[in-house]
Amino acid sequence: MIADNYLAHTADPRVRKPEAATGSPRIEEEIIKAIQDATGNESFSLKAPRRIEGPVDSDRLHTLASLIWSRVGFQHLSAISCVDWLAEDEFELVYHFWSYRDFCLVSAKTRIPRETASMPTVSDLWQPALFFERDIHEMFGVVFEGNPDLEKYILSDWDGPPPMRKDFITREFAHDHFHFRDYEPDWDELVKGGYHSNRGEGGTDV
Amino acid sequence: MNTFLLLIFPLAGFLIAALFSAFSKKGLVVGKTFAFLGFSAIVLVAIMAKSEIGSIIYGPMMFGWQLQFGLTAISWYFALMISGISWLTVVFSLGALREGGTYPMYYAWLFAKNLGMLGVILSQDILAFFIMWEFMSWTTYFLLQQGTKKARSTAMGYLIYAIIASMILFAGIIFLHQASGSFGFSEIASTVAGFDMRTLILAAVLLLAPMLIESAAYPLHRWMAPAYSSAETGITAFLSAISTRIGLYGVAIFLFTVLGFTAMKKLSAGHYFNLQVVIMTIGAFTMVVPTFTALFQHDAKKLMAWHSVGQGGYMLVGLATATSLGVAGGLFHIFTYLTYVTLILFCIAAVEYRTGTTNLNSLGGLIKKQPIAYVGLLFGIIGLAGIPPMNGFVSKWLIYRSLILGGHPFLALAAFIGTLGTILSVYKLIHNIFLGQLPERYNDVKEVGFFMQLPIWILMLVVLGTGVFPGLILGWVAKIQVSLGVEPLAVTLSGVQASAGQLNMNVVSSVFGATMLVAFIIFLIGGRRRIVGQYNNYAAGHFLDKTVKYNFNYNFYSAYEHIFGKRFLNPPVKRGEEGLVALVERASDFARRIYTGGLNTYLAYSLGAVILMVVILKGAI
Amino acid sequence: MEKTITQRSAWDKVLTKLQKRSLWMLHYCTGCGAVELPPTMTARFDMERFGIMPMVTPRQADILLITGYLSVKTLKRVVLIYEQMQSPKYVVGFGSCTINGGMYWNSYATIKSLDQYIPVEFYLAGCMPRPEAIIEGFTELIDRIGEGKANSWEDYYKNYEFYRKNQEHVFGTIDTRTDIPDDAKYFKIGEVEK
Amino acid sequence: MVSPILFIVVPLAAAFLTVLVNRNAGARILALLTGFALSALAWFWFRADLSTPVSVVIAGIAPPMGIQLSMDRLSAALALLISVSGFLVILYSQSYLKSEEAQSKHYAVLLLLMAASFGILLTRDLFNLFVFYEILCISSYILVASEETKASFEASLKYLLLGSVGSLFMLVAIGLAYRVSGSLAMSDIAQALGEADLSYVMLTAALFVLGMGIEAAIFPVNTWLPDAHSTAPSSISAVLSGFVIELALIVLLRISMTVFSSVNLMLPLRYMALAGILIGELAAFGQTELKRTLAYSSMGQVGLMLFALTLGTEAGRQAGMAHLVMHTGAKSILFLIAGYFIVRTGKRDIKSYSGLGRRMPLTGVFFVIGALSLVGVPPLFGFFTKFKILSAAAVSGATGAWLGIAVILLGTVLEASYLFRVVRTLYSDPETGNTRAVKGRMEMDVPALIAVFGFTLLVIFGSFLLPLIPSGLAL
Amino acid sequence: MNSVIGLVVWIVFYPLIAFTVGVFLGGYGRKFTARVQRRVGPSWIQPFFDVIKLMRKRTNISHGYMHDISLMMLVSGTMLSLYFIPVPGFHYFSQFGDFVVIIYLLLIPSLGMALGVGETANPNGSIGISRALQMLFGYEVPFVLTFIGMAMLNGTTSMYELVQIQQSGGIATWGIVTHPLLGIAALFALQGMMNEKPFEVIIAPHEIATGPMTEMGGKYMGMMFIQHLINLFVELTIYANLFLGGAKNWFELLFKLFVLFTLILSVNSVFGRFRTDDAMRFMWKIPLPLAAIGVVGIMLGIG
Repeated sequence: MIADNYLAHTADPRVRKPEAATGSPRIEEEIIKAIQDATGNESFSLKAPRRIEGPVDSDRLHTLASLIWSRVGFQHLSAISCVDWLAEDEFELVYHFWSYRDFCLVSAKTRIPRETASMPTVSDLWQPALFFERDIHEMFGVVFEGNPDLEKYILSDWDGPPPMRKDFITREFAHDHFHFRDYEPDWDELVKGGYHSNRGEGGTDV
Repeated sequence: MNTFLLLIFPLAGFLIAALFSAFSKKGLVVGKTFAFLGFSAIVLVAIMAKSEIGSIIYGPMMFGWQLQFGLTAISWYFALMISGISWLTVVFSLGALREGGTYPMYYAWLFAKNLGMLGVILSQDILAFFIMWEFMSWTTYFLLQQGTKKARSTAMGYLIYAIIASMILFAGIIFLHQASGSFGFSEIASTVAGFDMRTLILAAVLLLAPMLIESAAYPLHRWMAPAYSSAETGITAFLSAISTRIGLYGVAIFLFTVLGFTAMKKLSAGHYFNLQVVIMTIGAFTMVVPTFTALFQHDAKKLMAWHSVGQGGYMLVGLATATSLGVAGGLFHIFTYLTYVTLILFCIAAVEYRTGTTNLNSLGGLIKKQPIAYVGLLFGIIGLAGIPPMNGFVSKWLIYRSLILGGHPFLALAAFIGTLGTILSVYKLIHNIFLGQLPERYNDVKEVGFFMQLPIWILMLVVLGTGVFPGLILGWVAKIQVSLGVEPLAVTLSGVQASAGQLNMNVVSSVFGATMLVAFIIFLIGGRRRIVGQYNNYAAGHFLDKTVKYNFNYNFYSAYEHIFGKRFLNPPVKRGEEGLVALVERASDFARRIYTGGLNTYLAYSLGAVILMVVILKGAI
Repeated sequence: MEKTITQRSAWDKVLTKLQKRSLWMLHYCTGCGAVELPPTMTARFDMERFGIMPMVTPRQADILLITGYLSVKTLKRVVLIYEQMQSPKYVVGFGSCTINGGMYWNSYATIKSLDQYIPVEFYLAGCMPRPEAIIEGFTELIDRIGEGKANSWEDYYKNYEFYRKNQEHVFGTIDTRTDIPDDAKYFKIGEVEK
Repeated sequence: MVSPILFIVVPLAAAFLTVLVNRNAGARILALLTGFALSALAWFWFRADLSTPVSVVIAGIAPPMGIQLSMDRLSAALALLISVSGFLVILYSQSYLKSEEAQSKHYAVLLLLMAASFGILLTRDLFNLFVFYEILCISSYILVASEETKASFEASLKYLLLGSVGSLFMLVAIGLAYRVSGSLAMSDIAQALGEADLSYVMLTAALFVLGMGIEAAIFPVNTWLPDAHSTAPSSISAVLSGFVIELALIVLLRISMTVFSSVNLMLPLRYMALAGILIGELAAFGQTELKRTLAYSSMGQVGLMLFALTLGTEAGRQAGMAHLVMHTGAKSILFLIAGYFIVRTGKRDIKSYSGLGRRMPLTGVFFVIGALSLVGVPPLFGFFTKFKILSAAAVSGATGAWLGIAVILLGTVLEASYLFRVVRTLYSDPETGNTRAVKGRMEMDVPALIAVFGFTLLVIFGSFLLPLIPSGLAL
Repeated sequence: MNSVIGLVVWIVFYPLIAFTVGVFLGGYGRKFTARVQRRVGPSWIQPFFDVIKLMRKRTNISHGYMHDISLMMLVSGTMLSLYFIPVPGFHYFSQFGDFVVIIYLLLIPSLGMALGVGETANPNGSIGISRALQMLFGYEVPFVLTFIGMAMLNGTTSMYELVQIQQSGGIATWGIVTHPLLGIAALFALQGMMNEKPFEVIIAPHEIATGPMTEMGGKYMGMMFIQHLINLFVELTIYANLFLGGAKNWFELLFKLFVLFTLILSVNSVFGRFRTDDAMRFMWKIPLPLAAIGVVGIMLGIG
């Protein structure tokens, strides 16, 4: 993994290096144990070197996040991603915490029901969360209570449903919203000089 | 008879207006009509007085000397300008003074100021000159301190300078009276011719220093910009047009009649260093420094006030060259400057009347709302920058040629730097007020009334007219040169016939007209054009509307801020002035402390005084 | 007055022959096609030989280059820029994204065919055409201008409602501060000389 | 031919009478009458042809012992000046003095002071001069203290001590003079001192001049003046600045010219005068209280007069005398008006008078005229006197003349600036709390207005009096 | 001087001649820069095509009457100064106005452009104009000082007489030969006057969207091009007249113009762009002292 060879020869004193010879994942176990005593949540497990993962139920997430942040030293919330499990009618929000000292990523996963998708905001702990939540709100429709501004973010003139949800069929939307050109062998001749075959007079206007 | 009336009318006007305003608070309309009639009468009398040039009328007897008043060629030239400008100011104030305005003494002090100035230019002996000079500086003080609270403190600043000037002049008169035994100009001139070098320098300093203070020459110019810019705008136009030029009248009179040419040349220590060079270097500094300071001003009136200091330098240099070209240039520049600076300040006043502010950072885009004021300001700034076909060009051309051919290259360069600085700052003036995007709050601004527009139209005509036909005024300037003893300029109606190269403004203007016609034809070739609103503008794809302040006004010449911003915002002269004031304060504090001691110190003083007295007496034998 | 192609006066023919030798391009570099332009302009291909020069503001430009996909938000700015240009103006669509959506054919945010919204003079096929294609396209444009046939810009004035409807369908109403139908009457564009 | 003795007797009698009457109304009228009578008497003498001095011996005793009074043109002019300004000040104090406190005592002492001043002016022998000088000093101590504030007591104490030192010096000088000449008449003493050896004469002259100088407020010894004039009631400061100092100055110079003519006193006095101008004007420039500024300005003006009088030329003395008359008029205007400013606003510093000029228009105009004349603005009397002083100095060619001219001009600049600071606050600044409180016109009361108008007439039309002012300082 | 008809012919065709020379100069300039960049470069008369295309634009937008008038002022100002510059065969007007007149006439176009651009109410334009005026102050001062030096030496301010004096002794009496310092200083100033790089900050395309020309479309841009081309001719001829001894016939004049222009172009094509205040400092640190030393030299007679 990239992180490991970086760790092997980094001079940065703050970064704790894996034990020289064995390379065994002692650091990660240490972190898991620290999370367990800090938050009382035992279900975190090592997924890959320096990648820890674990499920959390939605209402305990905020406390877990603040404990990880203060006690275990994961100051950096690198991202919140949202997965649309259409079949189980649920959204899955994954919070990725990063520690500069241990050079390790902790991902806390939580599930919220798809229809009444709402989640308390973590922007009071991390300011960047404002934008992650605003983006997820725009793209998936998840409401984050306590987030001061959840207006439109990238799709400024968008009045359709949140486009990233799986039940939103983009091809269908594109077809009825934009005009497609059907194939014409000498199509470039028609376009030249601004002459449009399908203008008004009986053209296959969409 | 007319010269006598020329003094009596303003005096009568002053007294009546003063009484009128003291006792009747309402009735501004009656006050205005009276002032208008009064000043029109003065203008008529001034014009008719031409026939009496050369005659002397005698005033009251004082210290065994009969005061003499009379008209000479140069004083008639100034009388016309004074009465003309004050008439225009009054016409402008008919529109500008709002009904509720509290200026009861406005017209009274205007009459008094006229009396003072006309008195100065009519007086034919040095005592009358001094008395009228003192009266003029007091009336200027009272005229200046009308208007806002700030005007009062700046007017006080002016008063201190004016008193110092009149005290030096007082010493000068005492010295000359004691040396020549009489007050008349001719007697003094004859005794001055006999002076040795040291007394000649003393006489020159005592006579010329107050004139330089009044005409705001470089080191003594600190009072002018704040005083003129905080006065009420109509008065600023009047003062910066003519009031400081009385100082130049004094310089002309003293240089040419009292001290005379030979004295100026004789007064030279080395080959290069003589009185003429000293005055010209003062003039050079006066041309350059204020024009740079004007660049950084954010208030229209302050910018123009700094320019009136700067342009004074041109007149001073013109007079000091003592060549026919230079003196004609200097004298004509007094006239041309008077016309376009009043035009500019009237337009600024028109804008202030409608928008209520002269702050260059908050104005913009008014060309659509006040086109006439714009065109007036345009004529004015073309004149001030000295660009053909306006009259400013002719006077600057005369001064340049006299400097270049007279062998003063660096003075000519200083003059040119002054001109370029003027172009930059006047463009900032017209751009920040009239061009650029119109802010939302000035949407309902309208053009000014008839009375305020009339002077603007008249002055536009004069600026362009004397530009295309400079001979109208240059003819009389040549007559003045004869009376001052300078070799007159060969003048035709259209320009100058001087030996080393000719200037024909008719040709220049007609070719300019022709080329404008050709350009207009090219413009028509190019197909139709459509006038669009200010929001139809390229803003890198952004949709413009009134919420976007899309103007570049603030800190217009930012590059110069880096290069020499500091040097002109806290200049050495300002620090010198503050140092002087601090010195006086420390001295007065020391003097006060003498009198705060206890009884024992007082007794010590008395005994000390006795011993001191005895010692002096012993020593004195 | 712009007559139909056949009856142009001799003087017009001569001038358009001269006029075609100077074309100024507005670099509205959306999408990934802009990177193809530096090679066409510099030493190897040197577009300036044909009198084509890059220009910064729409007021002075003749050619509007749309060099890639156009999202709805960018289309609004493109329409504003297009209307700020002085006609005769020519829009050149680079690459398949402008022809029929290219690889973003099913995206909900990008428009699929450019000529629905602004009249396009010609398209350059390719998922970013190479400099040779660009030069070939432009030389052909120059010939068309020379013959006076390149008048797609009149179409915007003649069929403004068609374009306006499509634009509003995509991003609602915008105020570009220029009134196209009124301009058409003022500049007498598209009226066939009686 | 009414004898000059009346000048002394009338005010003395009036003084005792006012004490006897002891009622305010009575005292006021009596004082007014005596003032008027004195003016008439003085006008009579001024009109009489006094080419040769008229001398009178009182009670028949021969000159060496008896009181010898002589009246010449100069004394007549000064007598007229004293009586007229005394009369106007009494007229002013009709309405100025607070009605409740005992006025009779005040008027009595004032009349006593006038009597003493006439005495000094007319007497020809040193001892009488000393007696009248003492009466003058004591009455002015009392008058200075008449406001009964802590500051006025302290000021008059300071004035008392310095005055007594001055009279001590004079006493010693008179003693020395008497030892050598055996008689007290000035003419004999002058003649005797002529032969005495020089250093002896110098000592007596120095002692006498400085003794009298304290009263005349010459530079090093005028330290009492600022406190005395500013804390005294304005009518009294007008009297003190108006003619008491000038009187002492003229008498001092007359004696130094005649009695101590063998010693050249002119030079030291001239340098003291210049120092006085400079220090006086500079100190006045820094003041914030109006009356204190005027006090320092008086010091400067006294210096100016002294400089003119000690130029040694006839024109110099003429100019000095003219300036003296002008200063009496102008300074009295300013002090009297200052008095009413304090009465109206209850404050002494200039800042609190802002906007007062508009509320008291007539007074304001008088104040401006007084200030303009003091500074020397052409149409007014001040310009003529200053012009004559400067041209006299220029023509005289005395040592230090040109330095004097420079100092005078610098002094005028300072004077103009601090006087016009006051005018600016009067007229243009917005009204502060205390002026706005009083509604309507806050004009001065009628008698005060008439008095000030009298002085203003003198200041405006003074230039016509120029030829009438004598300059002969001879005995 | 030929007869009146000849004069009228000159008066009518002189601007056209100047324009065509300007076109060739412009074309040559772009060709030269292209060749420096190892490119083929546009045709020799590319500016002519540009002007034709711009003037044939069908829709033009303007921001008000002042916008139109100031464009006319721009073009007429340059044409006006053209008439007062003596060229071989035509110097009738130079007797009515000397070089001081020409300096002031050169200011009319800049003021005209400034007013027009101000009227377009676009801040890019205003920034461009403020830079243009600050640059104007920068390069104009040394240039005028060199002129003052030359005029003072020869005792006349009329350009025609200056040319006669320089032609009297062949190359030896050329301005640049007799006063090398003044000549070089004027050359620096000329580089700034013609707005060639490194003094091109006025129309910096990337920062302020071609500065003053932001809102100039169609025929307005065409008129600015016409003025720019005539201006090329005017400024180069002024320098030629002042320092290269004018010309007896047009071939000599054209040769001098192209050589001079090549010198300026070679500097232009290899330099970056100065910031406004750096350009100002450069102009007042190098050419101004040079000119001053030259003038002092003249005053002391060694000149």
